[in-house]
Amino acid sequence: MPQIFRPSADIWLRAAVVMVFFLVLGGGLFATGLARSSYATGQGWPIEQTVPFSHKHHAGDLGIDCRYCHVDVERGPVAGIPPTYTCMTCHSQVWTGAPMLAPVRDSLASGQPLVWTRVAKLPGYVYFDHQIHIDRGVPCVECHGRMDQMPLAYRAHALEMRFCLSCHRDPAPHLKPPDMVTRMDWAGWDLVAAHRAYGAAAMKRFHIEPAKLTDCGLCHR
Amino acid sequence: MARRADPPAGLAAEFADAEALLRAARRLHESGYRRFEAYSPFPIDGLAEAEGFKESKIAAATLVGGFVGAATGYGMQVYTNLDFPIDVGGRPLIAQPAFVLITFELMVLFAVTACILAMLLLNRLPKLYHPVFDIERFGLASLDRFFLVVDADDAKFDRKNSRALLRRLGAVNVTPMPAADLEVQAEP
Amino acid sequence: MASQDAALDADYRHVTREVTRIPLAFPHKRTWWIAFLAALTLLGLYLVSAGVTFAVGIGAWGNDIPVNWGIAISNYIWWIGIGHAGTLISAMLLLMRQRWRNSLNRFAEAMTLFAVVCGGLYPIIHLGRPWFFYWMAPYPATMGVWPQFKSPLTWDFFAVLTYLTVSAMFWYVGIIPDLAATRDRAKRHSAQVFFGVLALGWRGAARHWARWRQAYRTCAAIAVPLVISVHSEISMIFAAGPEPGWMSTVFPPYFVLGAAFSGFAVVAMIATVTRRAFGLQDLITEKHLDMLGRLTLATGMMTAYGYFADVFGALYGGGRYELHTLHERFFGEVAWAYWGAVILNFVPLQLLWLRRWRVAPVALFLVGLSCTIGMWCERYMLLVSTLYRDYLVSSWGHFWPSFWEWTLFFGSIGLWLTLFLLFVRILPMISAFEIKEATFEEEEAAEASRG
Amino acid sequence: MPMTPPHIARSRLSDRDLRRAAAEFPTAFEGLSQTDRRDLLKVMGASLALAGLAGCHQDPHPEARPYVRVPDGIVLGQSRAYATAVTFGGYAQPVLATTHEGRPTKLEGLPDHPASQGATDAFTQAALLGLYDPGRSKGPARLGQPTDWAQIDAAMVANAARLDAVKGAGFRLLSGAITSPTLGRLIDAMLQRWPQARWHAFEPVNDDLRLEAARQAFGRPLLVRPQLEAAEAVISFDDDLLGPGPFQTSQARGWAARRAAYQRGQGGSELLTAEPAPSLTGAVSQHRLIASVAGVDRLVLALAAALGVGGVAAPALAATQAAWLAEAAAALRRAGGASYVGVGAFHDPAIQALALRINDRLGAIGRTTVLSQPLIKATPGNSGSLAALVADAHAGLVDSLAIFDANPVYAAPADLEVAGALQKVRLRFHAGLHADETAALCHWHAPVEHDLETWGDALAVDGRPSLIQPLVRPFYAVRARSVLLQNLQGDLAADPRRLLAATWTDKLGDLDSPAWRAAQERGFLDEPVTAVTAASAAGPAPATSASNALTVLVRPDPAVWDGALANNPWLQELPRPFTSLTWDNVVAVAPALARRLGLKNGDVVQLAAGARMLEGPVWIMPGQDPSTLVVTLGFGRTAPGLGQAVGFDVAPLRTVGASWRVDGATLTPTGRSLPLATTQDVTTLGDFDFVRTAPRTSVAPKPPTPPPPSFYPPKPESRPQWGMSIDLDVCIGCNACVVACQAENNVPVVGKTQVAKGRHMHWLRVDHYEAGEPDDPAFFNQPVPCMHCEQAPCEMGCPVNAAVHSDDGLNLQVYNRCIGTRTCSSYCPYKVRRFNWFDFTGGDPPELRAARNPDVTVRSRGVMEKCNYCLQRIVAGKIAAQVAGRDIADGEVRTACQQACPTDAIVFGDISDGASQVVARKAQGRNYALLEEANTRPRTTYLARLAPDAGDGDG
Repeated sequence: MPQIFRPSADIWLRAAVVMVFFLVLGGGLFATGLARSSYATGQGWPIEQTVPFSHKHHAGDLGIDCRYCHVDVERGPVAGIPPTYTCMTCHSQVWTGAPMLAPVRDSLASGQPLVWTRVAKLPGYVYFDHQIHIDRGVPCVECHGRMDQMPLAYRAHALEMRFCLSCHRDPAPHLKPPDMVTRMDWAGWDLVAAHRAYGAAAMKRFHIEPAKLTDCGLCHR
Repeated sequence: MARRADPPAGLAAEFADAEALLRAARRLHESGYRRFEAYSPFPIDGLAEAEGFKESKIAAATLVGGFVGAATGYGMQVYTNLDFPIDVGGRPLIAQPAFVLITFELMVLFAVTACILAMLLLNRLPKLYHPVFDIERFGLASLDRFFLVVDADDAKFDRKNSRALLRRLGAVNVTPMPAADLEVQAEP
Repeated sequence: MASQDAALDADYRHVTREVTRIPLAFPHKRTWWIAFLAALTLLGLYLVSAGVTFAVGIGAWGNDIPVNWGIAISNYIWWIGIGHAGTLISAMLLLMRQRWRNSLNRFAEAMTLFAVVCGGLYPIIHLGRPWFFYWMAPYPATMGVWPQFKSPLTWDFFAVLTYLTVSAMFWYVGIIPDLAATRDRAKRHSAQVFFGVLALGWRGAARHWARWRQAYRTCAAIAVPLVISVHSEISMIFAAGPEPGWMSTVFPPYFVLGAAFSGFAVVAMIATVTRRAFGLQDLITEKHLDMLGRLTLATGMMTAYGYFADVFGALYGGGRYELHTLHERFFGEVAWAYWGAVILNFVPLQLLWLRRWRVAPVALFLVGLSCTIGMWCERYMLLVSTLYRDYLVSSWGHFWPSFWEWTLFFGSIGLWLTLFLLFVRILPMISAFEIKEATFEEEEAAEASRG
Repeated sequence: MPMTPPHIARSRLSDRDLRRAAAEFPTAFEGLSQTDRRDLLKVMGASLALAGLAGCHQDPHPEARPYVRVPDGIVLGQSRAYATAVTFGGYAQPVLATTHEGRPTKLEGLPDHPASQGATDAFTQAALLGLYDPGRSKGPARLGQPTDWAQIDAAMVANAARLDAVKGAGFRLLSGAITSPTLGRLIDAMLQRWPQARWHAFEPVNDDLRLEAARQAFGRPLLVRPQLEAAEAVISFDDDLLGPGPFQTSQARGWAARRAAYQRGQGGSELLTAEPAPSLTGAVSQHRLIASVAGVDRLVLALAAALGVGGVAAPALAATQAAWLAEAAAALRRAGGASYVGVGAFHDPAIQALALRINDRLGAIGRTTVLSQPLIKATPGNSGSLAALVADAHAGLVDSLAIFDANPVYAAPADLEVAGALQKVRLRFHAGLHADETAALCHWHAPVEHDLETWGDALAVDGRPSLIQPLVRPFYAVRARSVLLQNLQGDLAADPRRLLAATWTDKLGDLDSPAWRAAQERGFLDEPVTAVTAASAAGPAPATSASNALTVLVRPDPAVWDGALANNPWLQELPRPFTSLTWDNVVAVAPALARRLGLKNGDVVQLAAGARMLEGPVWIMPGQDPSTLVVTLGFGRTAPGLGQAVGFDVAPLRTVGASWRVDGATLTPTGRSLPLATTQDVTTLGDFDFVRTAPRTSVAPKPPTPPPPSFYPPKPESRPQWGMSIDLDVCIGCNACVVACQAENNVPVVGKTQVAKGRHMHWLRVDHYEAGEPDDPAFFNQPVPCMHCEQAPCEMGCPVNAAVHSDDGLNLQVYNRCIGTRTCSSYCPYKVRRFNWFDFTGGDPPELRAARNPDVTVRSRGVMEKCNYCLQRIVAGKIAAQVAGRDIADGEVRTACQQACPTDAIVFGDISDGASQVVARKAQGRNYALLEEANTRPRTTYLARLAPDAGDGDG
């Protein structure tokens, strides 16, 4: 009875088995990786806008407080994209002729809204309330990152559920004095003992119970 | 063709029935042969033992698999419930009775997988190419004939004597097993 | 002596040739193609129905509130149940050294495998958002949420997955030696390569056989409790809920026995058909039919006891809603299913008390068919009779399966047939080497007795 | 007094704000044609954050269109509430309207309005959808073809000029019921300018017979308003005091107030009813007697005789009737002046008048029976008014006609042949919300503004004037009614706000005066109509006709009323009381009659009275008088729209003479049968105890019982713990809660076929049960929301943690996690869960999307949904309280159903707060859990209905 296979056949067969195994494994890893990649989450990808508004310039260099434009952040669920009117409070005085600002001027003149592209938009089934977070002293930077260093705004964090959970499960380290929420740079904050204790104190003061903070109904309804 | 000239890698003795094979194997082992193997179209009680085969690795592997599986199953359920504790219908967070079933299932899954992998690995399967396939009538080994193959590199192997011995043991015919293209690695 | 050996050899040869000739040189191809095309048509129907359901939503079915589970789930239970017979035959009977099982176990196991495939697909198709079915599996999700392991559905997810994998492995390991035999019989190179690869280079070495046996027996030993666990868990889908007519401790054994019952019935049908179709009368002998008949009868009577226990439990417990559901089963909208189950399951079954009927293929086939349909009715009845009128009178409803539900059901039969026809076409469907082993051992025994 | 949720800022809305608020819809100012409706959607979709479950596949960086200028006081993403009113049957229903970014999304009762005290009825809740109704007419039309205002203006100006010359000769104005002082003023002015012109009114369901009765009793037409809060004994002769209609909310509130006092042991609360067909009032009365209309009339006479009211001879009564009458008389004697006797609004005025005399004799006038001038602007010869118009038209006296908010072509009795008469009129204007059957026969159709987008005023049922202010700029090219009235007189410069202001200058000063602002903020002026006193003069004893043939009663539909609401999907799919029918009207027959004719539900019968006939499906109505058939108005519309060809039109059967009661009718089965869609197939209670009755003593707190043993670990104590209590003793099954829930939670409408398949989506349903003999059963209503079980089987069943329990005791459904295994629903003993069998929301037109509540996720296909105790309100309340650094006050968070309920049957609150109202309720002896034996430990529990005290009759 002649051999059906050449000696090399075994090599090939085993190679194939190993290949399949790693393909399956790799496929799984790739999928999970992709879901977490900045490509999928948009994390760190600057976004083109009709008017190339620079947070770096306004918030960083000029040091304008977030709340000057995002007026509703303290009193309502959404911080709000500022109305054309707000832009023009300054730009009716400065850079009045700048071609870059033409769309803004047109908008005010025509009454047609400016069209922006949302950067930190959560899915429709997620209900995030800025008011309460600000009130409890969660600084803007916790979720939005160093806006003061972004020429064009981008997502500093993936804003996935696990990101929210990381804070909701252990709020203490993220809490800062409510009157300083718009501060961007907290470097050195943790070094000072008193400051390190602040989070715990705030938890007590505001009756923040992490057990309740992971109720599904808190964000999904 | 060229292979004909080569010294044979061993001798293949063909037997007409299982008892003969069994006897031959036993005698061969008694007379000090070690590197030989019997081939039959169906499992024969005591044949492997006759060749001095004794092992319980598979049972062990299965046991280990089962333990690992059960641990994985139970551990997974406990871990996930602690990782994100959610009140479900007022049931206890760690509800042992509810966890038993999946624990059992994974135990079974792992045990069986381990068992079968162990069998294949210990048997060095898959092995598509093997010198025994070069034996003239070996195709009948899966039908109704019984073979006993003695490796040439057995300590006691001697072309003449071994052939004679096999004949004496009732082999209907004894043919040389041609040398393999790549060196035969003996069975464990 | 020699003559005996000669006889034996002839015997061995005959067996293997009988078995391997079918995949190598398939008899009456034409009939097979006709059957296969028919099966494919049904399979197409299956795909279309599933496609429609995916496209428009579960609304395409007859489901509603309160009957938000319908044929899909009852079929799921039915299919998986049928599957159980294969494992029981090959595993349990192997452990009991019931040699006669060797002629049946191969295709019984194949039947199991394909039935589990058909059943396992149903729960996915019936999801409202099937594209998220993988949320039932524990994987590190970015939402940080895990499956809910206290849910009977999660138990099932694992049970069915395990069952599918284990039966597949068990089946394959059992088939390897015969693949090798087929390889050695093959004339065409392509066939040789095909079976050669599948056989993994099996060459029947004594040590291989030894290990193979160890592994095979171990798996068998594990498979038996697995089968029992699987359908017990499936019964939990019902029994774990607070619904009248479901919340019953008798359900797990009741379901397992019913499963075995329906399974044996199907095996009996397949046995009679293949026996006839491929002229395997001397492999699947009257003895086999006889044994199958006995098994079916036995499990059937046990199932009957389950029915009785179910009714008795309701009456003895006297719970208002339990009694009401019982009443619905007897006289309600789905009474046809209840009485259908009782009659089809147990009336023709009584024929099998007589050997004459057990060994008459046609009779056995018909009884098997009747039991299979009967068990389908039972699954349907158990599900609908409870849901369509559970607790609050105000939420009482109706259930009429829609066109697409029926087509999906018949389609799933097509899926099974397609797979099974392919199996008989290309793989040795009877375990030749085990028959040989059996004959040899019987011979041994005989000789021993002859002294 | 009910509170407004604190996070809702009350404020005044100036038109300056409006212009800005409406900047939301840059395209919405000019009338939108079908094509640019998409733009409207785009703008809304982008800027209004319409929540959707497309989530997983949605673009993470969508467009945003911020305001150009933010209107004063608008906080993005936060709702605001404005006090205004919507009109129903001419009367104002005062509401507090919630808006999100300038879109009205919910209507609540105006908390401090005495008439409603913050409650609403189903109609008011559904009025919101009237604003967004895709079937509204969106622009003027000439002979059915779209045109522009310039054309129609020209036509009106020309006609005005002509009429000025002839002092308005040949001009007629036809309007619906009007209470609006402004419209009244403008009409008077018009009639002065054109003395020859005449004004006619046509309101399909009206008070005319009541006024006539008052005229007979007191010599002049007076409005009779029962004050049920003062009535310890109420005898209703087919008078549906608690039933649907403009007066439902206030009267139900009154009755509930009395009932509550009775429960506290203060005074009695007896209610006896004699009626031919079940009514909401009959269902809750302690002794309901079934009697034909004639029988009811006889009983009135008998009662009058029993109480010795002016020269009435007692007719012969059957034993049961006599017993009932004795009980009624006894009750009245006990209560004396604190009692009310009412006769149905559709009964012979003479009989109604007799009831007034009885009340007078009892000394109830002024106490439980308040008389006042009618609130509806009287037109010459009220109900005769339309008939007169038709007659004049035939006589060629009518040259031009303007129709306001009236649809006589559809709603008038057939024998008037309005259509024919219209053809005789040279020039016909029509103004209304829809291009309806009447508009189709007019040369010009002018669309009017919906109450939520217009300036105006109207009188509430207690006579207090409500100020109507727009919450949003009109989406379409529509005009205010007041403006159109001026346009008709050639004045094209009219401005609705000024017209309104002019009416009130003497009281409130000009538009910028603080008084005016205050009034507008408050939403109404606290000037109830002054009660008049009158002594009843003895009149001739009315004769009662007893016909042995069948009598057909024509009644308004409890959901679509007279048909004007037929285009409202919420109302079309609203399960009707008793029958739970949706999307159809029926010929209701008594079980006995059905048995005799071998009829079953859905069998089509031919209903004939003389030559007049109609065909419709029958419905077997337990507790109905065998000689009585009941049909409802509002169906069989022929004008394009949602209501087109739904059900059958009853107009063919009606005549001017017999528009509410058709005697001598015959019923013949046609052998055909129609599928009917109900949300509840079986209504017989059998021996089940889902609804319970308990003695009055059971209102006393019962000693707290230790919790039953459980295998499960005890819950860690945390506050708050939410729970609900529903009092079956005061629930009248009015459905207000159902529509409120639907509006609050974006509950989709699925249509007749899906309802018939058992796939309706209502999160809160009202179950109807009949106990006892089908021929004369006791009726029960039971609102069933999610029970929020502490040991919820549904949660245990879910394999993916989509059904979970929250720390504060809510049974949550996480839509975006749900994969639709439907196990939860299988395991739910109460079957309160609803499944999205199809994509029920994806196909919604942009208008309907705009009506959605942005605080609630819109569920996608294949997910389970259910009541969540208005989670969005709980969260909002929680945040408000936390920001203010306090605990949530009892009653601060109110569910939509609770807020709407006119009888306060539903109470929601923190069961861990010993002082809360809900705890007090649950402590009562009559508190019970539905299906307690299922051991699910529901958070929603019920209070058993109180059995009448011993001696008050057999109940």
